[in-house]
Amino acid sequence: MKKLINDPDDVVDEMLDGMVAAHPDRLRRLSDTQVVVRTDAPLDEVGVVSGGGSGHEPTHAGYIGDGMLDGAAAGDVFSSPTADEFEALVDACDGGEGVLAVVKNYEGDVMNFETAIELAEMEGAEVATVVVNDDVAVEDSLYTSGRRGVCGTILVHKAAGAKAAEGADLADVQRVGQKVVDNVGTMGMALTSCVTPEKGEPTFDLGDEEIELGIGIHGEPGTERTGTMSADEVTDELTESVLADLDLDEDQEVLTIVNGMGGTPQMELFVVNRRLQELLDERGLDTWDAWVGDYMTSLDMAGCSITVCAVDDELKELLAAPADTPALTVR
Amino acid sequence: MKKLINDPDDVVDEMLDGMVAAHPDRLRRLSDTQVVVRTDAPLDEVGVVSGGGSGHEPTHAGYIGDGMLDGAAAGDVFSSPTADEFEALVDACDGGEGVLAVVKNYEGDVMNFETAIELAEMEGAEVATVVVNDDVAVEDSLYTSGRRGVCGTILVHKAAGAKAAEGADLADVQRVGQKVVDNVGTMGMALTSCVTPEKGEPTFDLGDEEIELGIGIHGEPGTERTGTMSADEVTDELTESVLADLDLDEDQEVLTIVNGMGGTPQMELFVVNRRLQELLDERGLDTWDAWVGDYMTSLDMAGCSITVCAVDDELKELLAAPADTPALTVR
Amino acid sequence: MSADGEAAVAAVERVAERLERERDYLTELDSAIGDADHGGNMARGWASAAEAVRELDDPDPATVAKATGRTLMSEVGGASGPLYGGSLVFASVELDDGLTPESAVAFAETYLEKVRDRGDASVGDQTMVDALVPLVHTFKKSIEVDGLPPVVALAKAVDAAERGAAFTVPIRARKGRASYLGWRSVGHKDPGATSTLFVAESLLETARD
Amino acid sequence: MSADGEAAVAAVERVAERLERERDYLTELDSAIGDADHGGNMARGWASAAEAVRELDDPDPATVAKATGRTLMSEVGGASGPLYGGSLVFASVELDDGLTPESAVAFAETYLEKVRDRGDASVGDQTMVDALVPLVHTFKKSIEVDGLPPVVALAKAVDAAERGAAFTVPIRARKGRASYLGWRSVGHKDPGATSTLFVAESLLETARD
Ligand SMILES: Nc1ncnc2c1ncn2[C@@H]1O[C@H](COP(=O)(O)OP(=O)(O)O)[C@@H](O)[C@H]1O
Ligand SMILES: Nc1ncnc2c1ncn2[C@@H]1O[C@H](COP(=O)(O)OP(=O)(O)O)[C@@H](O)[C@H]1O
Ligand SMILES: [Mg+2]
Ligand SMILES: [Mg+2]
Ligand SMILES: [Mg+2]
Ligand SMILES: [Mg+2]
Repeated sequence: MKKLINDPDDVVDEMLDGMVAAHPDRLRRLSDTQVVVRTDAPLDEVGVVSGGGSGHEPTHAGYIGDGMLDGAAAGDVFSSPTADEFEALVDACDGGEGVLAVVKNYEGDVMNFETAIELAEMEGAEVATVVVNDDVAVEDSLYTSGRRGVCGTILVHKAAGAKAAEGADLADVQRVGQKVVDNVGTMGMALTSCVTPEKGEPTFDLGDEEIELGIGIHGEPGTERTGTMSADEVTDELTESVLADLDLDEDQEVLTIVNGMGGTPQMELFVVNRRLQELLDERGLDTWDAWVGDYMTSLDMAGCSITVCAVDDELKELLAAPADTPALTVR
Repeated sequence: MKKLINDPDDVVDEMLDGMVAAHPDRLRRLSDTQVVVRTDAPLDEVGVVSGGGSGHEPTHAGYIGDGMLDGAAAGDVFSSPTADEFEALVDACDGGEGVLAVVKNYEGDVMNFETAIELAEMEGAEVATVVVNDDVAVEDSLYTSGRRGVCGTILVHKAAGAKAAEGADLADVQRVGQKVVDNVGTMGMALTSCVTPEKGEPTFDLGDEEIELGIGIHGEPGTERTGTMSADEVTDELTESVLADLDLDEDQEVLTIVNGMGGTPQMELFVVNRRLQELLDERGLDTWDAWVGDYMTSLDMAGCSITVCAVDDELKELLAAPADTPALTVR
Repeated sequence: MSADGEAAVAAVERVAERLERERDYLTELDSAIGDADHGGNMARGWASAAEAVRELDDPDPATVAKATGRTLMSEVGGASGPLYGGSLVFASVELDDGLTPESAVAFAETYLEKVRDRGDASVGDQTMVDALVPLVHTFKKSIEVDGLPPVVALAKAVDAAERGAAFTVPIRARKGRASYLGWRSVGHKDPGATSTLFVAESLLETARD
Repeated sequence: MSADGEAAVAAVERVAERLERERDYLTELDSAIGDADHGGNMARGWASAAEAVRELDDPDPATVAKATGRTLMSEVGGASGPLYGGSLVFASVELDDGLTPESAVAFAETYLEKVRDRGDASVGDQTMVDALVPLVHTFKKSIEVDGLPPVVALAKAVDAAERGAAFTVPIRARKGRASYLGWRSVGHKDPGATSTLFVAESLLETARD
């Protein structure tokens, strides 16, 4: 499979350098790490940090900037950063007011972040955590390691970052992050497999007449493999799954995201958004804001995910607050 | 080839509805057309409009908003809008101060826009044109229909839109648009062919070990088919072609764009940007700003283009001026 | 409806059917050196034109030509829309006083002139002009010099257009998207010249009926 | 360098070689039910560990185990990094007073306990725990109850781990990425259980030398 890369072993390193080269006034890479922080970190407010495997660009470092993240640790492609890297991240973003770590619910991420937090706390840092688990495709029960964190994570970054920018304390920043987690659901699908730089071949085989529903963002197989469907049918499937999970009251205001997996052109995402908004309307829900784009990708996978987040006045204020990051600007 | 679409015949129509549904407060679709304008068009200033075939999203309608375009006409996939549509667009964006039409140099676009302008002028409108032809892959001579307009178009939208927002007159808005055209060059390449909804198969065959240099944004074959190369080698090829064309003085300040063709993940674009910045540095050029992302795509084609634009104080001011559009926000 | 008007409507329908059949072939030609849409552009445009002319009451050849041109202009984006459509609208006035061998020649000449004006292409640039010039020249000479009956003249013109379309293969494009390819355009048949030939063939079939 | 220290370094090197050879296979297993990186994670991590332990002056088994664990922790992201690495660091203290049959058992038990603590998995959850539990239990029983020589005990333990890895195939995952699959995880061999078996086999080969 052809890719614009040099050596697969260098891809994360070179990508991070390329990101910093695009935003030298905003981003700084901690030397000898895969951690990127804002140039002026730490600020005099609660630090908000995130991280995880690479291959989900613009997640994570694309969301560093005013009103969102202070820094992010990048693991290798689809692999959680190590505890060392998370620790360096927390340390660089701790201005004395404490740090909120936004962690996606994967055992690797959670275990490495936990280890890092223990280490940082031994050094006197105050760290709180929000674990994002918005993927409704996965059963959240004793029989799984819990739901995965996927595209809803962006909204956690946004809300927590906005709260921190207001000068709120750590507990309050954590509270709003958790509020997003409690009100958001996502479900994804794939038309094609992603291809990791390391493997150079599709992670899974999907026939020309097949699609995968409930796909994860690491090429983990989904919940169901079915025949191809129209965009409207796909949208209906994903949306119904998310709404069944959220169980919203009529007239509830929501923010929606139609997220591209990396290989799907915007044209198709807008076709999906058209049906999504029609469907929410039929269901008596009230779209307060609708985002369409590549927010949480899976390398070059073709496909999309749909996120619905119920919003109240507080979340609306935080999600609409100014943000100035490479990948998301709100003004 | 699998796509998130319904009927290929409806894809542009549904996409436009989906875009408007994502931005109902900003975008309005003229009924019975494929023309999208800002909700509050026409403004009391020079209107800046653009348009062309669909399949290049976020181009064109994604750049409608404060500080950029007032409206855009969408043709079918890769086909210029008709003269009728262009005329409706000019009409809707004419607030009495005249309209600048940004046209990419394709015979279809130029001929249809020209016809529309003749018709609009018969109705008393004042219309000026800037024809963008930044693609250095094409020989600009009597032996071709001239160079194609590609990713540099975004910078024309930005500069002209900013100038119009300042309240400048039509001649001045046209002048700055033309100034961008005179100072910008782009060259693209493809790892894979795009697949049009209509055809459902790759427009051209590219072997597993082949890439196409100098590709157009409609899947038009490029200037050269070669074996696969590393990201650094590709970057060197594209950049050298652009720089040879621009012939800049040492220490010239430039804005660069690493543009994704639609199917290439951001990770790879950043890898390319890393080498691009290194190369410009070696050449003694001074990067004033570096953009990385999907600005002018070709459906799901994998590949990228590199744009370099020489900037002076005036262009810097215009390119850094505030803009608030679905696809580009500057603050 | 006048017999000529009826024939004109039938001709447009015949063109539409033919181009629908040739859709994939034309798109294939356009894939090689363009953007893979000429088949769709033509099939869609002419199908709409057939619909439009069917709805005219009491059409005459001029009205049919004008309506066809207008529809192509507003249905077909791309280079072929204004070239085919705009030229037809303009040339249609030559038929205002009815269809005669002389008015047919004038129609053909005006159409050619308009295509050249708008597209600025000459013979040998690997465009539809390469089919049109031999078509129009042969038609005019067959009528005006050789005094042949119009159907025979048209048959000769179609042969000429066929050679014109074939002539696009070994030459380098200077206009249209194919020109971007430089020397790589050599060896490819021009889609617009080919569709022009198909249109002419359909007109001939109608004339023979 | 002590003979035991030398053997410990050789063991890490052997593991690294083996996991490099099994890289594609482990990644294939992880493709089916995870994210296709376990082979790379293990090969890369253990290669770095081999490098790190080679650079120790005068190593003993405890230092080698600790350095290996630290390297895995900082080189391998993902679930296997803290599970393999953190548990090794913690278990290494059991070897502080040297490598004896008793301290080897204590080391194995502590390692298992730490994996369970951190990952919260039980036998039957389709994880590395399914290979580890039979491995450690058999090793302990062979030494403490049957009084077998360590190499023989380890050979029995490897057989047990092999059955444990095979046992992951017919069951449903409850932990790790495979758990996302629900019932679709049934029928797949767990990558971590498989790599655990490979590590144990390499230790046995070293012990036999
Ligand atoms: N400048 C021109 N003059 C004459 N014919 C042209 C010109 N440019 C393009 N053409 C014709 O148009 C054809 C392509 O039409 P089409 O594919 O429908 O439009 P587009 O090139 O915009 O996609 C070419 O094959 C050629 O015959
Ligand atoms: N909670 C857990 N407890 C025990 N082992 C686990 C747990 N989660 C994952 N594993 C093991 O880790 C292996 C996967 O490792 P690896 O692929 O390197 O990490 P990741 O799953 O983060 O990509 C699984 O095959 C399983 O054996
Ligand atoms: Mg992993
Ligand atoms: Mg076209
Ligand atoms: Mg074409
Ligand atoms: Mg894995």
